[in-house]
Amino acid sequence: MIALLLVLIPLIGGGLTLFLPRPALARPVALNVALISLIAVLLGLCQFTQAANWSYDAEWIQPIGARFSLKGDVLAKWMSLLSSIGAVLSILGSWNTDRKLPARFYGLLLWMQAGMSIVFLASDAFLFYFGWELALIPAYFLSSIWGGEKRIAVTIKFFIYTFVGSVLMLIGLIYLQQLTPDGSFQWQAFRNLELTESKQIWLFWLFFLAFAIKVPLFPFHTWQPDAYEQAPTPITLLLSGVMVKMGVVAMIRWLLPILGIGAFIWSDVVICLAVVGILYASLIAIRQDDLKRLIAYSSIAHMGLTVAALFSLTGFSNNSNVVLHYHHIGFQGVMLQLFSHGVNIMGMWLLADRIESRFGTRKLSELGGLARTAPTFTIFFVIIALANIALPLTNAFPGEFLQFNAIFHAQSSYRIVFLVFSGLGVILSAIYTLNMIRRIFFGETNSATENGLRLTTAETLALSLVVMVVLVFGIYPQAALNFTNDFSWEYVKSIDITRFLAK
Amino acid sequence: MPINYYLFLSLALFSIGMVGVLTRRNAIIIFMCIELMLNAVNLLLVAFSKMHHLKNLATSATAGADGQLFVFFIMVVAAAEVSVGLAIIVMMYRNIHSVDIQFLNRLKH
Amino acid sequence: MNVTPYIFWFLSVLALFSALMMVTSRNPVYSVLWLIGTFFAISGHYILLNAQFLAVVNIIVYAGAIMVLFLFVIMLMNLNRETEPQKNRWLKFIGALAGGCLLLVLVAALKDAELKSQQAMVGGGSIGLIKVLGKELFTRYVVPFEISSLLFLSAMIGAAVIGKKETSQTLNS
Amino acid sequence: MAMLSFPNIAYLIPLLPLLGFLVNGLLRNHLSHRAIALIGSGVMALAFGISLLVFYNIPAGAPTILTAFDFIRIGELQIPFAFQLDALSSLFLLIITGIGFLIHVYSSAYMHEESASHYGRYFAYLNLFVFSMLLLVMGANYVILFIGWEGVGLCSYLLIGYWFRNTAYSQAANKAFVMNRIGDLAFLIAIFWLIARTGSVSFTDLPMAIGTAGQSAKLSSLDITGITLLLFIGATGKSAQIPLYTWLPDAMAGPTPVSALIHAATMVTAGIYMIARSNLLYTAAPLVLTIIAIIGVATALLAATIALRQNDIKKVLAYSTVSQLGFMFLALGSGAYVAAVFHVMTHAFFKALLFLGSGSVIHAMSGEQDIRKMGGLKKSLPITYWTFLIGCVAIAGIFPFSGFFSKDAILLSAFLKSPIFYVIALFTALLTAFYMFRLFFLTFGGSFRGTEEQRHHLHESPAAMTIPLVVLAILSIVGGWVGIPEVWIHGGDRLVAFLSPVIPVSSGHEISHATEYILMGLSTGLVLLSILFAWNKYKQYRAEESESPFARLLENKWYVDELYQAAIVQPLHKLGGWIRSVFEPKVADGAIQGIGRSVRYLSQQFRLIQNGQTGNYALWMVIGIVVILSVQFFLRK
Repeated sequence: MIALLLVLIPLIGGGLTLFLPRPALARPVALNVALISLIAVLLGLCQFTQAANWSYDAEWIQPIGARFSLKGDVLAKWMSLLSSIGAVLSILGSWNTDRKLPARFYGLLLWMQAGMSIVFLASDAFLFYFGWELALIPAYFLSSIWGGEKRIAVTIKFFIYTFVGSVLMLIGLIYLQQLTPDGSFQWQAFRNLELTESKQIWLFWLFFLAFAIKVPLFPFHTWQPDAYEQAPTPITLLLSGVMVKMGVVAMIRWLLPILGIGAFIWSDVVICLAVVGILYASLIAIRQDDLKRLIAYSSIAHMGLTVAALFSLTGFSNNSNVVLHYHHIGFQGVMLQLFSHGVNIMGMWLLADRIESRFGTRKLSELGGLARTAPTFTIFFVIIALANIALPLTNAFPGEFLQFNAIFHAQSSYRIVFLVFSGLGVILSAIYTLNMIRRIFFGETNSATENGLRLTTAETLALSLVVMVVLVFGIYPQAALNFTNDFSWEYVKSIDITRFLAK
Repeated sequence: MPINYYLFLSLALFSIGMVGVLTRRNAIIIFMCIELMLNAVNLLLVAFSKMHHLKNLATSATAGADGQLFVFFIMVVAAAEVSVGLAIIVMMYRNIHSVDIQFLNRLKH
Repeated sequence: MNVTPYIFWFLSVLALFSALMMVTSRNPVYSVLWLIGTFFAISGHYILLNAQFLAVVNIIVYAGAIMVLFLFVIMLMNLNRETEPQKNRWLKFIGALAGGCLLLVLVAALKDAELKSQQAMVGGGSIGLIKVLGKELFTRYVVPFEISSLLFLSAMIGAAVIGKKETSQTLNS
Repeated sequence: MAMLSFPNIAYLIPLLPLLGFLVNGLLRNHLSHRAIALIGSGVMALAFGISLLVFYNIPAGAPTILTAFDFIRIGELQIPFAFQLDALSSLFLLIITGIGFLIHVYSSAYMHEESASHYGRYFAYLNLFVFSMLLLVMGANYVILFIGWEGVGLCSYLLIGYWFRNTAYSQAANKAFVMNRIGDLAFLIAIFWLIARTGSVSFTDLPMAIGTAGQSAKLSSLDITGITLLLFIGATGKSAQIPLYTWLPDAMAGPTPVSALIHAATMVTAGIYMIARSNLLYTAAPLVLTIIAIIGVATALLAATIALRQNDIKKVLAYSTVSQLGFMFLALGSGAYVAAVFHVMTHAFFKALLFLGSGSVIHAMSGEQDIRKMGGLKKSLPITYWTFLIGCVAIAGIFPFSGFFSKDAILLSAFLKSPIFYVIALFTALLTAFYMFRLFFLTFGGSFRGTEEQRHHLHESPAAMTIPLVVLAILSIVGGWVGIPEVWIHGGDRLVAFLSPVIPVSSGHEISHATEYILMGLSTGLVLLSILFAWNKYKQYRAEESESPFARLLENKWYVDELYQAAIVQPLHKLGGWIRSVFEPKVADGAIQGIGRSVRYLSQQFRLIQNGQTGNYALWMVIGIVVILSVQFFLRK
């Protein structure tokens, strides 16, 4: 029931918002819808935890064997929590920004959330694909109608780029469906396929490309900085906070358990790409003058680390508990970091949006001295920015710590190289983040920043929420780790490809 | 005569007509080439009609007459086609003072 | 001695040669004349095949009426060697090549056809006579025959309309 | 009241500064200067009191572990948020809270001219700094230590860049943080390595990892070498050793008490602490110990030479810190962990004293830091003068000042390691004495060389600043008496005994008493000569010092900063710029755009086929027929 609600609330709420008679109502209605779905998630996490509450299955498109089946495992619950927080933050953060056609804007935003919920919850591949596109299309319209001055070209690039990936994935999905005995799209049916190595080797890329573009992984990332820069910030927030997580979640759910051998064979390549991406994006970020692009590149670097850690978990354990134990540790890091990075990057976007809307510029060179004129804002910014570079006692530290640990234990002959180079990202991230802080907040004020910046109640609320999550999971990460612990253990056992070797 | 001979003769004529269509730019010549191709087909039809006649002489006295009638109808249609076609060409000549099909590229737009 | 093959070969060579000359002549008037030559050769074939009616009609309708019409139009437009538009050599070459390929493919496809051994009846048979054809035409083919008259009517009107409309437009402009 | 008794009361030690941080940080706009200073210093005083309590209650033998909660627990990997109380940590607790408290008191007067909100910010940072450092020394495993480790880096960043309107200062802050992070990366990798091999990061599991009598070792010698080397690289970042030392002199950008805090009580000693804490591992890695000794002595020498020709009062002290840290690493590398810790302690006393003294001078000189423009301050700043002198004597290592004992212990251990180390270290000690007294004579001796305005303004600092000076001066004198060499009084080295639960007493080679006396006499005599030389040279300062190329080389710090700039920073910047403006748009994005463009180009070309020429259409038609017929007749057979 909860699972279905999580899809239906934003879907129906979005529909309602789209056709509201009075535009002024759009914001409060959308916020309420987002809050209701947040409450639904929380209820589902605390009260209705039974599996029955989190699964739903119905006939859908019978001729092709697609079913409307939702299943909320821990990963889905975890990401649903993130996406509902994201929706709330996105609406709260833009509370004081007036836009044209607000009803359309918030309606589409909620539909986007519905799409993402489907992606996280779907246990039917076709439904998953459906949600994947459902999230993309509103994002396209939101960016191309309400975006920046170069929005049209950029959103077309964004759309076509991600769509090419989706189509490849669709081909892969259909191929797999043809192989299943009963023509089913169910996750379990795919899982039972146990494909041969030669098939997995090429099938892997069909799926991986789609997910890698979404994440985005170097060198498939070039849509991302442009799209983040041009999209309206609440959308950027959802894109980078939640939507790019879809890529990783998809890898976790649809790639590693189903095409485990393929993933293992290609893991060196993937980790290599991810590590190169970390350094590449960090180096660009160091020389970046545009605040939004800087954050975008930092996001590429951080997601690169997550992907590298995730693919370090592939391989075979020969049923050795020690290996599984280290994979378990690494996967816990991935799970934690998925959430932490989502929250942190959303916080960063809230702050960037505030700067842009207040001073009309995103150029670091045109800012400066804000620490004196806007001290409260500075504190929020510094905390969230430092969380973004994984300072201890912020939420990203345990996540990155465990992820690095995963890379250290990768079943690859290059693991030390990977570890060291991805570790260099830690240093580079410090460089660009501190530079960003310095150029925005330190130094002398100029005519633009002279008058400072005041946070409204809604913004303070949103930022406080972020900072709270940062500190709670930073000081007591075990809370999150406990939540995902059993799931992680089962998961790392399930992606172990020893079962193939036995044959 | 072996039917093959007629067949290849017709094909040769037809192909010559086709080459004419492809290599010339004068609308009238192209038109004439089409006439040639029609005639090639006609010749073949007549040859086949006689072939059928020879084959089915025992059962039917008029076997193969259909083929010759088709030729007759083709001529009818060809005559009509020529009248309309030439009218169009004349009109074209009046408009652009040329019968060069190179100028007939309105389909491009 | 049977002269039929000689006549056949003579007529075939004449037809092909005339057709080639028709296609290659620079001067449209020559083209028309060569085409008439081809038609005569084809008519000769008809006679050889004892299709008397068609032979006569071919001469009258094609070589007579239609080609005269062409000739008129060409002369009316004063087309000659100098005004003849030419395609560039490459296009000509490609066109010829394409046509040649077509011939090649068709010949290659049909040379082993099972009707290789069939004969066309030469010099005999009555179906080519006007009497037989007329009977057929006015019994089994009477409806198409009548319809073809409609076709003629519409062609006539069409030709007239096209010609007339143009004059009115020219006048207007 | 179980909470308020030993050992649970130890929780309060880090919590109190944290509380001070929160109160001062959040309410800084609503509190007066007085309240802020009271809260900031008060929590430190309380923390110091509790540290004393803890210090005297430390049971000999096994350490006391306080586990607050699970920080990370996944399967068998357990990283509790736990504190470890033993001799080593309690000693550091005393140093940190004690000197920290004095610095807080000093700051309350030094920073008084700041507006209330900045004053509050300053004390909040200071408290946070102390909190991080306490976390570092109390942590019961490497991860908690690492949290404090990075926390200290953060706080130094905040404090160095405290005057954030000055861009150069905030750049210095960035530099400090980034250089620290380079070391931190190595530290992290060492932790992963440790986890991979032993599955634990707790200090109490270290003996098990190396292997005790009953158990085989979990770490191979390669593992130990690797881990210790990486940890040492981490320490070079935090403790300013070659090659990562250049941030420390730049860190002078912060307010002077902050420099005192960074250099004396916290931060830079973290590396020493960490290696002393891991002494079991290091003892098992002789190769790494030698590397440490080499790096240590090289740093000591390099920094001392640079300090010879610095004219900024704080820069001299900064390079002297780097040099002294080099001494400590030399001690560590010689296996004399206790000597290193001993020197940390005495150095904390006299370096804090010197920094606070220099702060007092700067305060009096209205912010002037160039010693060439000072001179003759003895009359106007008597307390500062005398305490500063004590500090200089202590750092030079004259009997019976504290520096003598610790430096002597280090020189002795260096001698035992290798006479070459001893010679270089001795030479460095001479240089130390020389540049410290150059500083001293230039500042206080001779006649005043500043402006007339500054002369009027000259005044002795308020009591809140002088009292810490006096207290530190006393400590600088007596602080060394806990480690009197065995040759003088049997059992005089009480520090060794105290630390023996953590740092096993090595039964290393003994040397004859005579040799030891000779070494002591040699060093003391040479140091005295060196001071005399300095007195001779600088009692009357001549404006122009001889400008030999070598002097310029020293003045420019061997051009190491420039070297780093040219060899690392600039190439990175260039690479970043190239990627951003060439590779990203042209290649990475260009490939994608290229696909788009080629599709567009191809469709342009294909569009030309549709050119309206009926002739062409016919041609295509024929070609199509040919193809279809070919397929039909020839290919389908």
